[in-house]
Amino acid sequence: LSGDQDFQLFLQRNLEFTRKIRGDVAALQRVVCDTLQLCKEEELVLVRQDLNIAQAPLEQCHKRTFQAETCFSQIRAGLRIYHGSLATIQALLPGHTRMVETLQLDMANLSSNIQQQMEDLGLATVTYPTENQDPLPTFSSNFHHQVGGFFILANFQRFLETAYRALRHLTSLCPT
Amino acid sequence: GGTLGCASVTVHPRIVPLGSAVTASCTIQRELCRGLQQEKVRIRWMLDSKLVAGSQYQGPGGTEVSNLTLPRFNHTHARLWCCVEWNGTKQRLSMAEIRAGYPPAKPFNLSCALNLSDYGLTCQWEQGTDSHLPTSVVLKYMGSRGEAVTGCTPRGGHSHCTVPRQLLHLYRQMEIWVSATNALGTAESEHLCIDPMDVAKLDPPTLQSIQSIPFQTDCIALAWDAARGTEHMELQCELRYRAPEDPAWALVTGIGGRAGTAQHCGFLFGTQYRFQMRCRRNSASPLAHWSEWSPGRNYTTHEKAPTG
Amino acid sequence: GGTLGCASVTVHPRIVPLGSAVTASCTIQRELCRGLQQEKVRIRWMLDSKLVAGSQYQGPGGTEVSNLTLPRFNHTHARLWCCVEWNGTKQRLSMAEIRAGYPPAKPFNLSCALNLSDYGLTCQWEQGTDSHLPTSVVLKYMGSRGEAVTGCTPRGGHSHCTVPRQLLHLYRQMEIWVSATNALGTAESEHLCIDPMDVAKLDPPTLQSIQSIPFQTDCIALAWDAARGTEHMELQCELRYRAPEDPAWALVTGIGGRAGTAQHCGFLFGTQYRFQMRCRRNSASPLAHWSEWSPGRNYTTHEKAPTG
Repeated sequence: LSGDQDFQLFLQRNLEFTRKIRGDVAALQRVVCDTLQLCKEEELVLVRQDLNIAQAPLEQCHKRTFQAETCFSQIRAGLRIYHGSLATIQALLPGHTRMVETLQLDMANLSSNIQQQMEDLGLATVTYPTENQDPLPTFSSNFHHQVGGFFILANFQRFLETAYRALRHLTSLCPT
Repeated sequence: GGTLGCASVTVHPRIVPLGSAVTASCTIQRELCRGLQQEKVRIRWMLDSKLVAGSQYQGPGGTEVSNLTLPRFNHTHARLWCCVEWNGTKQRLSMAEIRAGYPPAKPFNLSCALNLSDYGLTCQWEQGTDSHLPTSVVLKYMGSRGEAVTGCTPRGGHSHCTVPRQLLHLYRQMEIWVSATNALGTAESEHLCIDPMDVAKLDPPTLQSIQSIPFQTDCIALAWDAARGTEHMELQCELRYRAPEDPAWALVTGIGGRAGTAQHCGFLFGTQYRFQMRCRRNSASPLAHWSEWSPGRNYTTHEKAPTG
Repeated sequence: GGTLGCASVTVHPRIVPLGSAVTASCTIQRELCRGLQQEKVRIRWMLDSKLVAGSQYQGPGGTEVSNLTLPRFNHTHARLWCCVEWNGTKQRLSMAEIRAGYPPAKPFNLSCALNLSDYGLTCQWEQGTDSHLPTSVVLKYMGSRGEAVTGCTPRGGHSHCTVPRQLLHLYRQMEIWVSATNALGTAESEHLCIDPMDVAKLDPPTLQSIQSIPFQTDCIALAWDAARGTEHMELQCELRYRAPEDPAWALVTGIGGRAGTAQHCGFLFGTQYRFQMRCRRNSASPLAHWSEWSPGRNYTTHEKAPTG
């Protein structure tokens, strides 16, 4: 699976792409810190319990018995969840709409790059409808909305770190 | 206010004149704060990132309340955080934004000009001191039934905008002014009373030809064309001329009518002069705008013939 | 074409390859031409303002018809007038426009670069010889379902345009080409197969510091920063340096990774060198663009200590 030249090129490219997306998410986190003064998770532990913030499962990419197909599927499913959640951020940061839209474009591209690679590898894939119908979370106050946005980015950053380690793990499975 | 859940902050008022007092209160409903039940609730206030002291007491129904007074609030925009001490950290449980500033300053120096290519009326003004608050500025005029109508809204903080032709009533006096509104009040500029045509901004005329009038006079005759789109107007024009060594321009006023020709005397012989002309619509209004000066045109008067 | 009333001109074909034949026919329905009823109808042809001879005969239903053949039409754009002699004048009764030119030339030298500030993919190409005909030029790429999608349309005859980020698919091969179409045909450039990231155009790096490495070595250590927006990329950089009297630059290749520091030896002592650096994204693609050279930076190596 992973000795194949194309797969190697796929991995190299999309490792860089994931680094780019992580950089863009970090930039958004700096904006949230600068403009909303929400910077440290440890100061929001209690208020977080009042909110139900989407957190995409990625345990298939953790497991010792690592399975590319299920891990890839979970990465794609997670990208979709966070793609939808970013609309919450867009409403919070009206001055940074283009930044969020570019991030969403990158996420959609990464997801379909993974889908195409899975198809090339003959793995089963899911094709999501282009429009995301998942209902947006509602918040009881503007403050909760801001804290919700903060945690969506924090969770997404952790998600990306795990996905990145999974892709890197795949490169290490084979001689480059 | 903040959330109705575990903690809620109320601030009164939310938008205040700069330097005035602000009072706030934070109510913690312990039973709704997961993870806080056993703890002794110590409420802390933070204004942006600075700790400020409040006074805490037990409120009704087992709630903990802290009141805070900021005697002279001098931030234009700040966040007031209600926090509690928990596991050695300050947990931010609720927040309220406070803005401070001034009522809008009275816009001044309102002036308008009608653009003859699209007959849009562009007005500009000075905004005055910044109120530090979101302020909506609108150019208004008195509608035919005496009600205030919005002419145009300047884009992104500009202090000019253009009333489109469709909203204008040509050849009729209209009352126009600028209105600025924010949370602390409204201010209006002087009301201008103008007929849009009175403030028409003409393109400059074009000097077509300049000749010395023959038989040894010190006079010249010049022909000029008024700008396109002004054919139906009575114009009032001015000529200025100057020899290179002249300190200032000489001005000839009252060149009027549609004739497009004028004569003037008193020129030195064999001297190169530079001529420029400008026009405006002939109207009683002191607000009428002169066109720019036309592109300059040089002409050397003929030599004086040797006498005797 | 032409009016169906008194006279009508048909031309076939309306747009022809330059130098090929054109045939036209003009039909006059006398009863529909007021003022022409009694007259003997003499049809005259004019190509723009030149008289050309046709062959006239009586057509069906009392019509008069004249046919005309232009064996080698070499105007790129001309008007063919059908006239009749009347009262000593040539009356122009109908007209048809004819255009001539060539099928579009095959666009060539297609090259693209991705701008890292807005991630727009700007492609440019050479148009080739003018076809003299209205030609629509479009940059196309292969969509995910294998259909040709329009990426962008150059403005006003330019031979470059930018595919916006929204239409691009990063980190995946895309097939992109230029298509030119006019009435006489279509021509396509070579198809480029690129991952937009492979043609990213980076801003130059910045040389931060250059120092001689102490204890009498002929080596220097330099620190550089890659351009903003490239933090996530593997870079490949090159250094060039030169002493004022050196005829050419010396080149140090293969400076890689993210380190931002490099060492190089073989420098003369106490000599002023000028240093510049450039980088590109580390990719297999031969199309990858180097950044411009960084602004130059001078540095004088330390003197060699007197020995013994």
